[in-house]
Amino acid sequence: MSATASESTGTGRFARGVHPADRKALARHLPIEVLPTPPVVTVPVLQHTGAPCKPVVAMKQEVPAGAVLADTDAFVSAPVHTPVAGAVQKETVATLPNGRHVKVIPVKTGPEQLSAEALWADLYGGEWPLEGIGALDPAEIVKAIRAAGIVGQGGAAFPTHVKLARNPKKPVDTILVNGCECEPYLTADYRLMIEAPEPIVAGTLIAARAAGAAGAVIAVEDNKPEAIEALRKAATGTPVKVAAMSTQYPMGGEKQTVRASLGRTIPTGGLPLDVGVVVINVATAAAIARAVQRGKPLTHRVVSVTGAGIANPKNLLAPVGASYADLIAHCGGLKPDAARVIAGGPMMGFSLGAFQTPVTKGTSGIVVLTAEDVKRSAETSCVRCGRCVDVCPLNLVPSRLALASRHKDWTLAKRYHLAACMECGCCAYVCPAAIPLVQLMRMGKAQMQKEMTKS
Amino acid sequence: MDYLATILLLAISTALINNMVFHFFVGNCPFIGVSRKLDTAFGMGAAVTFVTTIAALLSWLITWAVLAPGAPLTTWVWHLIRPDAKGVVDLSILNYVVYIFVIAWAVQLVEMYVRKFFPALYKAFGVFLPLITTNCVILFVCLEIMKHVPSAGDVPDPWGLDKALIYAFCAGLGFLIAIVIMAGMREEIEHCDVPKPLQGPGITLIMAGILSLAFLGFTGMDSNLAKILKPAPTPAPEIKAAPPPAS
Amino acid sequence: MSNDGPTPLERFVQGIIPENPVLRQVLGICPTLAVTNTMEGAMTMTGAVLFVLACANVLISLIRGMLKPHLRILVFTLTIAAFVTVADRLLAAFMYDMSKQLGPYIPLIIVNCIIIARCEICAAKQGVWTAFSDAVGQSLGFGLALGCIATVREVLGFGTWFGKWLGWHVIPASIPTDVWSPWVIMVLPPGAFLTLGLLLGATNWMTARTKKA
Amino acid sequence: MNASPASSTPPAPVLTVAPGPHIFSGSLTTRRMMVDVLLGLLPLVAVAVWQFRLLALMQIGIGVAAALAAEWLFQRMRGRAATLSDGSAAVTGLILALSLPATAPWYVAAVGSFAAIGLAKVVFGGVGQNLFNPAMVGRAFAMIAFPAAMGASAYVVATSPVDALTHATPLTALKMANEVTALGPLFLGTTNGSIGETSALAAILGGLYLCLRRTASWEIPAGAILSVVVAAGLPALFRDGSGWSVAHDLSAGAFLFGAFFIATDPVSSPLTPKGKWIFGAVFGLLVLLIRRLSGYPEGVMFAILIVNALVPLINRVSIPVPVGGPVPERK
Amino acid sequence: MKKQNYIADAWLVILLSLLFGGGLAGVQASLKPRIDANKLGDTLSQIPALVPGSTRGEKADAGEAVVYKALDAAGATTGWVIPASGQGFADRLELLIGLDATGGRITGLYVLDQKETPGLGDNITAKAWRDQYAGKATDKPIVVRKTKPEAPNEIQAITGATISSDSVTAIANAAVAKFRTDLAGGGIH
Repeated sequence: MSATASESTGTGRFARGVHPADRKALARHLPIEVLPTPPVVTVPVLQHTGAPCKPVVAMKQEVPAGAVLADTDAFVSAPVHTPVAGAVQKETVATLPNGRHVKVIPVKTGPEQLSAEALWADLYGGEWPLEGIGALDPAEIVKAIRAAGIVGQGGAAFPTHVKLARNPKKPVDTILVNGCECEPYLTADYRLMIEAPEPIVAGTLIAARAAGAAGAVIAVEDNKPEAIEALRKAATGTPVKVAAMSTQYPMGGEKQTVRASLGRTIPTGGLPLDVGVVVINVATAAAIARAVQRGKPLTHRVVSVTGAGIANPKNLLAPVGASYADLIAHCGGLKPDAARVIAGGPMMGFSLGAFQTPVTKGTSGIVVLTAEDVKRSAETSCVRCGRCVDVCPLNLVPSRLALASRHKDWTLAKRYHLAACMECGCCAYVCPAAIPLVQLMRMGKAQMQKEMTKS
Repeated sequence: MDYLATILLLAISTALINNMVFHFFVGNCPFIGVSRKLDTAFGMGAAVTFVTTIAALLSWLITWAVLAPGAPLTTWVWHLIRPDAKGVVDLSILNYVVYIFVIAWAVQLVEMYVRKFFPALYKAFGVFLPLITTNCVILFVCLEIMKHVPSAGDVPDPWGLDKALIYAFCAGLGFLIAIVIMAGMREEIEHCDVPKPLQGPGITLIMAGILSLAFLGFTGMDSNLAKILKPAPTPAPEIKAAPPPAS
Repeated sequence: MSNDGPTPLERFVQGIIPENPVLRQVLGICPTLAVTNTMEGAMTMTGAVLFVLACANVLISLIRGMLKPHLRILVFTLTIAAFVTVADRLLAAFMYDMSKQLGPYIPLIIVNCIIIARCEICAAKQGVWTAFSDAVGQSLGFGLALGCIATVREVLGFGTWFGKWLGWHVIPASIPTDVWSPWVIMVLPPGAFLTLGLLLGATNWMTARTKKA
Repeated sequence: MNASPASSTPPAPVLTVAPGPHIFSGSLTTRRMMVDVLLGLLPLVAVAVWQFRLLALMQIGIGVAAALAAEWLFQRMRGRAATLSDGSAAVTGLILALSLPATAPWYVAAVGSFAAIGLAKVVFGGVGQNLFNPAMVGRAFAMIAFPAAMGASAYVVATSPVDALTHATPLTALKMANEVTALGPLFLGTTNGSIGETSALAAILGGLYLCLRRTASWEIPAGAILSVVVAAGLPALFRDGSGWSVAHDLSAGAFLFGAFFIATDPVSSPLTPKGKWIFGAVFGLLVLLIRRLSGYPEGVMFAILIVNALVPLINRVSIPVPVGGPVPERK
Repeated sequence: MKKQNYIADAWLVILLSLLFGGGLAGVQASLKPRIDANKLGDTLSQIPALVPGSTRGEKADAGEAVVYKALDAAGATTGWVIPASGQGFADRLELLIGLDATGGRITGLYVLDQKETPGLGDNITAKAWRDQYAGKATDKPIVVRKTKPEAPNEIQAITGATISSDSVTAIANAAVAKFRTDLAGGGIH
């Protein structure tokens, strides 16, 4: 393909955005630790964007680690697998952090499990051969990815095989692997990039082969020099380029990463595919390598458990289906001044009331904030200072959109492009009047959509 | 050049300095009633400008030819009937009645025209078109033109048809400017916590008051501009600049 | 409206406060703003409106049986314009000063929405007496509103009340200017807008209070 | 505590649930912005007191006190909690006082403040919702109400014990007698004028502080200065100098005071940087237009009010296009 | 058929029109003299004050221009009154200027109509200020000063309303100059 395809033409930054204190020092130096296998894992049948799966196992059925628990014929979906060997129990319902109630299949852990070392070796250790990737059949790769139940691990959890399946109308020239991890506190991707750069590079090349992309770029924020170093070393001799991005929230957002690393602008309401790019997360890349080269499903992921409110911050390799309580307990529990437990990062994550929630394929971290961290002055009137406009990475006018949402003035909301908002929260982060801008816009977007579909 | 300057002065003076709404208070009913949305306000303003200009054309012609004291057409007809008649024929008592009918007719005309050629615009402000008949801007402009129609001998500042039309157009333009600015502001305060009793006309009038305060800033612009654009017709050569104050 | 229709007294009382043309219906704003910098102007305008409205209402009421719907507005306009011309000439002949001060605002009564609204709503449907008392009531209501505004504007702006006719100095002119000075703004357009705006607010506020009580 | 049976385990943390984001920059509050404005105005206050002595203190005292009183009174009338502590009323009162002539009688500042808070702030719903800059509405009200106390003649008091008051203001001198004031005094502030406007230096110092703190948007003064430089400078290129230069236009009168402190009032200025550029430029042009052509020697106040009224329209034409283009129409 | 209906419908309008037409003609006929007298009286009533020694005035024969002749009780010409108008600070100013019989000296000045700033510019109507013009010779234009006048042809401006003062003076200067030319040319009787 063309030479420009692999050439990074971005400036490494995007316009506006914010620079919150990253607080990654709490856990960035801690190697990934394998969570002891919990006595029971509850695996949700829906961990992704798309159709939920139907259970394919019966109650009390003994399953080996990696066995399919639920699957569906729907294209935009991904099967779920058990991370442990054990016995299937009666399915129940759990509430995910985003408030969705989903069916879960509990698996009682059997006596025979892999040791921590063996598990690590199986997941990320060993050799990840790069030769021969060019000869793989793209369709086979996509099939393997689908079978492994791989979904985006950056947060949105979109089924990866859908992204990589070739579409003749929209050719892909670049695979962009997102290692920005721009949310404060989170260090899961960072540790993975340092400790397992080889599968990431291998996965990147496999994804590029599947999508037919000539170029592959791994974008990492420049506050993670060790990660960039490790990846560059692993990528030596391959066409994979490791690009340093400026440290800027929300660099991890697709639109921002693509803009910063490739200089391309994804149209509003469009996908990276519209500009010839497929974006996957670093952990997803590693999972792809494992699925294609080792035929193993996605059953574990790295989760940062961090924040000033947790006793011992850790980066944990946890099985999907382990409960938040298991992880928090392993990290020494909450400190007395803990005030808020967040699934995901503090900017876009969801706060939790109960901790029985299972870890899913998209869980990037558990951040426990103290009362001091979440302190917020009382809301006052908007004085139109324009801070929110100064930081909106999408060049919107959040103050106006929040006003429109509050008064349900959809004409005004449309005039100011409410639907374009990606809810990154920069506006609410900076607002001097403590107005819940992004919260209002989120609500407004949902209501506007509802009323428009109604009429 | 001198002519252009005169026209420019008339235009600025009419549209900005002596703005119909903020200075003469005319057109306040639609100004308050139809200024809720920017689009309709613009439509209303444009319609008023258009109708005003047409009504001005008609009323100038009728006043000049028929109504004013000593109007040529009337005089001619009168002489046909009474060849020996003397003195000036004066039909100006009929001015008001005639103007209001001219305006009503012009509105009808515009309504038909807009309905036929600009259905979208008609939809936007069609309801307001009949209301334009009672828009005082138009009658006010006709009355102002009446004072300046040159048929009557001793008119201090006679206007030809050109000046009458410029005046009418700029009067409408002034109304358009006022109502568009007001509509913008009213859209803006739609979500403001305006005290209940003041919502609607109350706050609109207060904003109009502040705007008319602001427009006072243009006062005197015409006389200063006149000095720059056209030096006094009878310059007094002996006048020297006053010596600087002894300080 | 019911079959019996309102009594003349009802129409008269309704016009003054409950259906006050300026304060409640926000009609006739243009003269309300333009002539209220003195009480004299306000009262002369009220008189002119009373004359035109009463004449028009009575005439329309007399011929209401002969009105054709599509020619209705035409007849109204014709009638009003004729009576306004009469009022204008009467003022020019007998109150030349006021005629000069009010200038175009007398002929502008033709397009005053109050009058055409009364013709349409009341005179075209009611008997002569009702129409007449309606005209008087509405005019008094109009005069009341104008009087309120003119009082505020003249007292603050000139320090007088009916200064030209009666020469009443509410605020003595002898007060030194570093203690008090007339508010010239009240005489100018902004004062008119602001006073009427606040007066409308006050009226609504009082209405709301009375309703609650 | 120790006696309780649960003493062996630490007290359970109190957890809250809230929608994200969960952290805030927190470096700035609305109140802090108002304090910033007051700090930025300090150089102007200093020059005012230095120049006009007690007269300046009197105006500032009356202006601020009346503004606070008006805010308290009107908010009470509305049945709202008085928001005196957010500092916005104090800012209004101070800016109004700084825009008055030193010799204005007491009631000018008082009536001006009441008009500012009453007619331009509370009726629009209070802080953050006013369309017009309250201080300028108050000043306009006072100026039109008391022309003798606020007009050009009010600035000159031949018998005043304060030295600065014996000369006409630079702009009046220019308009009436074609007299050009030297740049030095204009810059330092040893001329006559409204108490806060005399010193260009003080306005620049305070203004730069505000811009650096980003309490004021730099686009507005930049647009204003640029438009004045272009509009006043271009004709000067083709005409031999009358001694009145672009620098005079910038530093005389209230232009810099207005551009840095009044036009930048965030509430009554546009939302976006593009809008702010337009706003600043229109403001500059209007100031120049009124100064040159209207009967008033200075146009800052009128220009602010007019351009405030245009803000909704400016906002309307400066709605930013989202990165990636407008939201596609759904069928 | 339709047309007939239309006319039949309109009979009321036509009748009313005729009625009003007649009525208005009556009003016009009976009030016009009085209104005209009012209009003229506006000017004429000022003449005794503008030209000392006169008791009444009448329209002079001056061709295109409008000039009034001031007469004393005996009917002798005591002076002239000329209307003049021009741009003031806010709007047009209309002045009446009184001159002596030879046109050599201004005897008085009156402001018929003005819309200057109340409290400032409208001080041009104040008698004390206007009286400055009385007695000024007309061979030299009058000059406005902001301080105390020194030369005989100078007057002092109203404090804070220099433009209004200037306007009045400029209008007066122009009108007087024109009148002097006309008078010298014999165009006025």
